[in-house]
Amino acid sequence: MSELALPTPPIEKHRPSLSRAPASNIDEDEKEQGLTAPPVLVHPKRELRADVRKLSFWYGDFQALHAVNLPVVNNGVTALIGASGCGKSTLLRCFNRMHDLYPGTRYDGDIMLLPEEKNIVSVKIDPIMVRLRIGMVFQKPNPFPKSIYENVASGLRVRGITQRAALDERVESSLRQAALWDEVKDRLHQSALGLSGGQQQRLCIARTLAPNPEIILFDEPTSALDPIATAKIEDLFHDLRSDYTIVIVTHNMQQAARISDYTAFMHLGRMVEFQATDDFFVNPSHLRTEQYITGRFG
Amino acid sequence: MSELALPTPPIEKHRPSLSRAPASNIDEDEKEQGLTAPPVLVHPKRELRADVRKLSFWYGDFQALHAVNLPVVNNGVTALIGASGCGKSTLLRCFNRMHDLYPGTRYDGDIMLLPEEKNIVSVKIDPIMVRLRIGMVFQKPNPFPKSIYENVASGLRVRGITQRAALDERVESSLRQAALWDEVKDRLHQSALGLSGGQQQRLCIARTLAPNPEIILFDEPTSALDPIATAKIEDLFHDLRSDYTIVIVTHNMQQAARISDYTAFMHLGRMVEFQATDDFFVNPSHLRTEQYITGRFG
Amino acid sequence: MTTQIQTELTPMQAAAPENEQERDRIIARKSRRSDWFFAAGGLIVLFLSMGLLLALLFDLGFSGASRIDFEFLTSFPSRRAEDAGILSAWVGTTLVMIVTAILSVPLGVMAGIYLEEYAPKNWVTTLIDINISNLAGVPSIIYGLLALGLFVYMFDMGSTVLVAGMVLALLILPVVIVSTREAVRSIPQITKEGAYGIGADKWQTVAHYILPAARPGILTGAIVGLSRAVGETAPVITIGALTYIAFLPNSPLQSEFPFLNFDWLNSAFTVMPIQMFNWLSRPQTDFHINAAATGLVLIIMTLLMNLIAIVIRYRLRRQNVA
Amino acid sequence: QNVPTVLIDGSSTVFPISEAVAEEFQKDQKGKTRVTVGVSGTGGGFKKFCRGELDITGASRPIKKSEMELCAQNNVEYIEMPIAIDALATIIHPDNKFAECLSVDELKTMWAPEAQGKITNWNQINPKFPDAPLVLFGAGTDSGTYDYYTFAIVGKEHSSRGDFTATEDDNVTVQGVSRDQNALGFLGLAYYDHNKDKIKRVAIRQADGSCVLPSVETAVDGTYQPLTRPIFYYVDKSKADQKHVADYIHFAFNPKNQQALVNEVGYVSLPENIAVAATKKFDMRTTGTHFGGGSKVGVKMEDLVK
Amino acid sequence: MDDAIARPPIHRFMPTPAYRARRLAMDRISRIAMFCAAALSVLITTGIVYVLVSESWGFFTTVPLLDFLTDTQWTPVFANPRFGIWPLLTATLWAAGIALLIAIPLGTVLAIYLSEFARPSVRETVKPCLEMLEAVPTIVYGYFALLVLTPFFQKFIPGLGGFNLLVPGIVLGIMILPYVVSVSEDAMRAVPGSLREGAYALGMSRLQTGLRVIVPGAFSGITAAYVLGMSRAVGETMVLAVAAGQGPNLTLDPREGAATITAYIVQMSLGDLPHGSLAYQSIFAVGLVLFLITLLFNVIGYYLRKRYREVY
Ligand SMILES: Nc1ncnc2c1ncn2[C@@H]1O[C@H](COP(=O)(O)OP(=O)(O)OP(=O)(O)O)[C@@H](O)[C@H]1O
Ligand SMILES: Nc1ncnc2c1ncn2[C@@H]1O[C@H](COP(=O)(O)OP(=O)(O)OP(=O)(O)O)[C@@H](O)[C@H]1O
Ligand SMILES: [Mg+2]
Ligand SMILES: [Mg+2]
Ligand SMILES: O=P([O-])([O-])[O-]
Repeated sequence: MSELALPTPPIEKHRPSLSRAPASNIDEDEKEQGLTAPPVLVHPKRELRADVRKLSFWYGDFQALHAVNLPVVNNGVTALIGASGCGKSTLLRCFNRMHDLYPGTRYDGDIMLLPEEKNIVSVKIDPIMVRLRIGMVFQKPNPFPKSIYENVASGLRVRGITQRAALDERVESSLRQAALWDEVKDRLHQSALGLSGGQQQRLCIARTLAPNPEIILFDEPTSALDPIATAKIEDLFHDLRSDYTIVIVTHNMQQAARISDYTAFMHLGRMVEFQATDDFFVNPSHLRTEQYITGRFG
Repeated sequence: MSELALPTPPIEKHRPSLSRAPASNIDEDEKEQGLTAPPVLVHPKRELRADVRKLSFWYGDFQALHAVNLPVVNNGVTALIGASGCGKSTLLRCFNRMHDLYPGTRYDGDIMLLPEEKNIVSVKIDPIMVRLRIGMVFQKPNPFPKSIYENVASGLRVRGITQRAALDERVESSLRQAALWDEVKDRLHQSALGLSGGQQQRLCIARTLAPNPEIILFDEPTSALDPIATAKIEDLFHDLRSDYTIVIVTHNMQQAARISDYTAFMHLGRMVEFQATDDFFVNPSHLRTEQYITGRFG
Repeated sequence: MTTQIQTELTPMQAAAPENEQERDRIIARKSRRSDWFFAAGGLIVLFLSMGLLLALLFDLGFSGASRIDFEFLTSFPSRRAEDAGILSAWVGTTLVMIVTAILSVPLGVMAGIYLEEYAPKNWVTTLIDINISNLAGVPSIIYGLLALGLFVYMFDMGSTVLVAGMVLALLILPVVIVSTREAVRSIPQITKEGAYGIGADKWQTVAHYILPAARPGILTGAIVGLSRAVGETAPVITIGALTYIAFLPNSPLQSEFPFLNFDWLNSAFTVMPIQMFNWLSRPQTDFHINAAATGLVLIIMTLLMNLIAIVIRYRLRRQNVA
Repeated sequence: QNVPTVLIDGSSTVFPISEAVAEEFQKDQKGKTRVTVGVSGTGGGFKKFCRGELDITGASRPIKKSEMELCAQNNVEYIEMPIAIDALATIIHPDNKFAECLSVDELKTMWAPEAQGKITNWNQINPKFPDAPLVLFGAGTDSGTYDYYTFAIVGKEHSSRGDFTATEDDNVTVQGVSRDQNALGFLGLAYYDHNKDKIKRVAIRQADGSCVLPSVETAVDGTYQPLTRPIFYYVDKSKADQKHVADYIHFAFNPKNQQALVNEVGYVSLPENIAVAATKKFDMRTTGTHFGGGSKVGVKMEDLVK
Repeated sequence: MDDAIARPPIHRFMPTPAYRARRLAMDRISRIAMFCAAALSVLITTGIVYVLVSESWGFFTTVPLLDFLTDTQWTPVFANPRFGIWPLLTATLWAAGIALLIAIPLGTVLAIYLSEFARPSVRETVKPCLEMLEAVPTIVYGYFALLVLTPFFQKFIPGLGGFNLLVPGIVLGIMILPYVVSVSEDAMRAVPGSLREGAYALGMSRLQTGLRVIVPGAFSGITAAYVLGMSRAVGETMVLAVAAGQGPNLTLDPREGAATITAYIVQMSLGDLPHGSLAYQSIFAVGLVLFLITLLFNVIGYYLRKRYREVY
């Protein structure tokens, strides 16, 4: 586990230049508090795998995302943090078009898959195509009511892989990647619902890893788990981060600090700040960010 | 709003003496990690209103509280913090015997109401009597589907008070105490469900204040609210703390620091540390506490 | 700080191999197609079953609507189809429903609240629970046998409005109980805890906080139950309802003190489904038209009742969301 | 204020008459009197009647020994009155061309208790008949029609096979036969009369070989044998003194009403002198039965109203 | 900080002892009344069992149980009384079987369609409509089966009797369809949305999600829907009494008419049934059989339903 120290900056360091800067497109409340300013986006120095460009999103009439930008580095971990309800999950779920399942949702802007420059939120793209390339792990472990084996194999079966040998091989290797193999190898054909919460979540990770997706999305994958299970899953990230492109939502800043390469901070549906994680926590450039990471709200 | 600064202590300050201390009654996991030690209880210098003594509590077979001790100071705010699932709510709900509503729950030990030394978790005490003396405000605002007036009056009505004048007087004064009067005085007889989340929570506080209970329990009263509503409610505490005895659960350490006189830290159903709030955050005496307040877990 | 990174990007190990993309495309297309076929199939089944209701309504409408007029509603049955009406039938149905509602709703609500709020979790409760779910599935004609054996013969009450009302009340009791339980269960635990939290005891919580909040749900259940009772035929036949009744029971209201009259409870009666059954089993087409007209009245009545129930539930749901 | 109610039950054969009379009577009384008419069948009617539950019971056969005893047990005395003359009709589907005339023996083969479960095809009755399933409908076991039909055809009252659709409601028989090419059933003439377009009546081959169709005429002239019979009202003597019951009976046996109502529903009405005599018999409260507790073939109407 | 000392003591509102006593009494009375109401349901069942068993007792003292269970003819009130339940039972099972043949496939497809394919707005409209279908009085379905559908089907199916088991069976299937749909759709809805999203996230189509994840997840609930649907079909009365005929008929051909248990009870009830006669007792005997069959289905259904509720 990385030992990223987290010296929190002193509180009440006023940044008048920022906080007073008049900004367009701001809520009334925010203006009164003088807290909003144009987003601060420090562009990553690393190769990108995807790039969110001016993405807006609506649940019916409610606009949950406002022209969000976000670079996603290749083979690295990008963390999204922000107060509850700020739109982290909403943004994450745009990546695999999960919102398409619900009527009345609407995207505007792009999420470019790079290098081919394909806009995956375009209506022209079949969401199933997108989901076959981008996997997702959810907040609550959600194993299917089937055997452990079938859970891991399900993503492969969807992709038309049915040869026993290929399945066996891939099931084992993904369970190993998810550090679950030793615990379940003797009960592969028992129901997955018999596993503990932490095991179930690792099973879901194995299930997502099995077809080798290009990007993996994690929505607060440890928030329903106890500290020990959390630690196990955080360890996993260190093994995965060099091979997979990962976007993770977390409400735990320390977790973001521990496992991510880049961190983005959202507030009320807007992207406020994006920086390399090391800089983000030491030197946030935005007053809101600072207030958030020092616990003044959220 | 108080401006309690929160200088977090440096991380990785090892306290070998504590972490190595062998302690009885510890989980296996904990032992391995060498993190548990006997609780550190700094006895408050102020008069007490209640005293939790070796309280254990079971949900069926699951023991959620292990011989917890906690002094509750008179006319002051005692905050309970700890990671999710550590038993904060469980402890709080022992105070008004809320658990009695559910079958299979069991108390052991005492919560002494002082100065009369009455054990309110004793089976001999009628839980309704306890609830008539100890009020509670919940995490999610839960106004009754009635008018604003009737919501506030409800506590009085169940106590058999029906004279209009007495009700009117008390409704107004508790709404004032809850800083809600000005916002609702023109719509007292409209449904409480039409209020915003923050207003609803203040209404619930007014409802609890109305019969003037001896102790008021708050279970994460602001965690479902936005920052502005939160700030308003935190302000309330400063007005109430000198007249009411308050116990509050919060997951937000900064909030605990801002509003409480004493802070208790729980971990896995055990009381780990109890200190005056000013000392608690500056100088935690227990490694676990320190790790928690610096965000190493939770 | 790099700008325009994307364009400068060196070709990477990233993109999926061509064949994999091709495979994905095929899978996506197949998925789309199978989804489309299933959705089409589902829609067809949906329209088939909905269409059937419509066909039924239309058929009844075509055959019966022309027969429904003031005369039809205010005449007694007659040997001449064209003179026959359903006056005694709908009055009978109304009286029976009054008895049914008065008996089943309070009992059902009390039982439902007891089971949801009071009953300790033990084998007695489990037994009552299984028992009620079984009662809900007991064929209605068995209730008819119960009433025949118990009320008509053992208690010697005869086949009266009261007995019919009682048997139908027993029949819909499970419906009222189950919907009460659901309504009570759907009240957020947090509201109940709020009530206990202010020091209310069980009865106060139930009477002042649970019942008012559960009222729409209970009402819905009661109406649905009554709409079922309106259409029930078998149990009423079993207790021996008459087929030819050309008079009305005494009015429940009277001019002299005490203004209420309970003779009607002991009156012989007929109800609409029985009148319909009677006309249906006659061979003459003219009577079939009467049957269709009765069916139409019956179906409109039950659909209206259900509609009311649905509207209540809909408004309830909106209220809960707000 | 309880409205006086005439309670009638019993025969389904008599039901159409009672229904018609009741309807007109209630109109005539303008709501001062009520009439309820049940359809329990003759046997069912007698059971209730002899328990003292009814004012009048309709019967399509004379009272039986067992029923007489039951009435005696309960001290129920009865006035026996013929209300009309009926013929029993055997009916088939209109498209049935092979069974238009049947002999009593053929019918007996069909209906005898021994046929149960065995005689299930038309060609078992007569080899000339087609190979087609035999579907039977008939009056229920509580009915006088059933008793009289079995008495006349099988030779023993209340004795027949049991695997047919036996119903107290003759309408069901019409329904069933009209919907099935291979069906046969029996019922009162009135029901045939009302449903001529749906069903066909079967002629009975008489001893002389002639085929006689059931009809009002053949019933009156007595050529339709052995299935012509009188049908009855039995009035409880203890109830006869009640004004509304007496009014009802006077209304029913008023010769004008007889003519209009009985004929309308498809039976042979009583000749005027017989109707008057019947009313007189009622007014005299002459109790008892003319029959010794069983059906007879070919009784004289005059004897019945003495 | 402790300036409260300086202030007048706060008045704590507490109920008077008299008020407490009144509340306590009310609480106790209401509890007893409600318990009685709940216990009434047990009384009903006891009443049903008592009536059925005591009346059947008389029947079975006349009729050997063995005959009842093995004889193939049912003619209890005729010259040659035979007491085999089989003609009634087979007719009952035929009708219920045909009904299930219609209701299971259509119901399952419709349930999957509603829970996985239909937009919520469609679902919210369709479900009440289905409930309405459920509310149509059965006698109206009987009308439909007898006077509309049977003549219609007679044009296509040679040898279809005027009374038959086929058409009422089909109508019965349509009648229980809404019930099967609503119970199995409830079970499918009860499968947590997170499983659904998990399936979609793997790239599954709606159909795959439905068949591979939702149906297995809701399996016990769906089975419960079938079993409870069967129970309803077995106990349904008027459609069969009206359209399936009232003659006991042991047959393997659903084109023929045959009396079901329920139709037999109705038929006998239409006449006068003197208390204590064999005919009177016979309807209780067959009623007991009917009750036991539905009891079996209902209890199985109860446990299956409970299970899917417990899983999630
Ligand atoms: N299905 C929905 N329909 C309408 N509004 C929604 C829906 N889901 C979320 N929202 C709203 O969109 C906003 C963003 O929600 P989102 O779930 O993305 O927040 P989040 O940052 O993930 O919060 P959390 O930390 O609580 O998960 C919130 O205001 C929320 O109320
Ligand atoms: N009704 C219950 N039955 C069984 N176990 C329960 C129940 N409620 C809580 N628990 C368990 O008791 C422990 C303490 O729960 P509690 O709700 O008190 O935690 P908490 O500290 O309030 O957490 P949070 O911050 O999430 O509210 C947890 O392990 C929880 O799983
Ligand atoms: Mg979220
Ligand atoms: Mg809690
Ligand atoms: O006339 P019956 O109903 O007795 O045949």
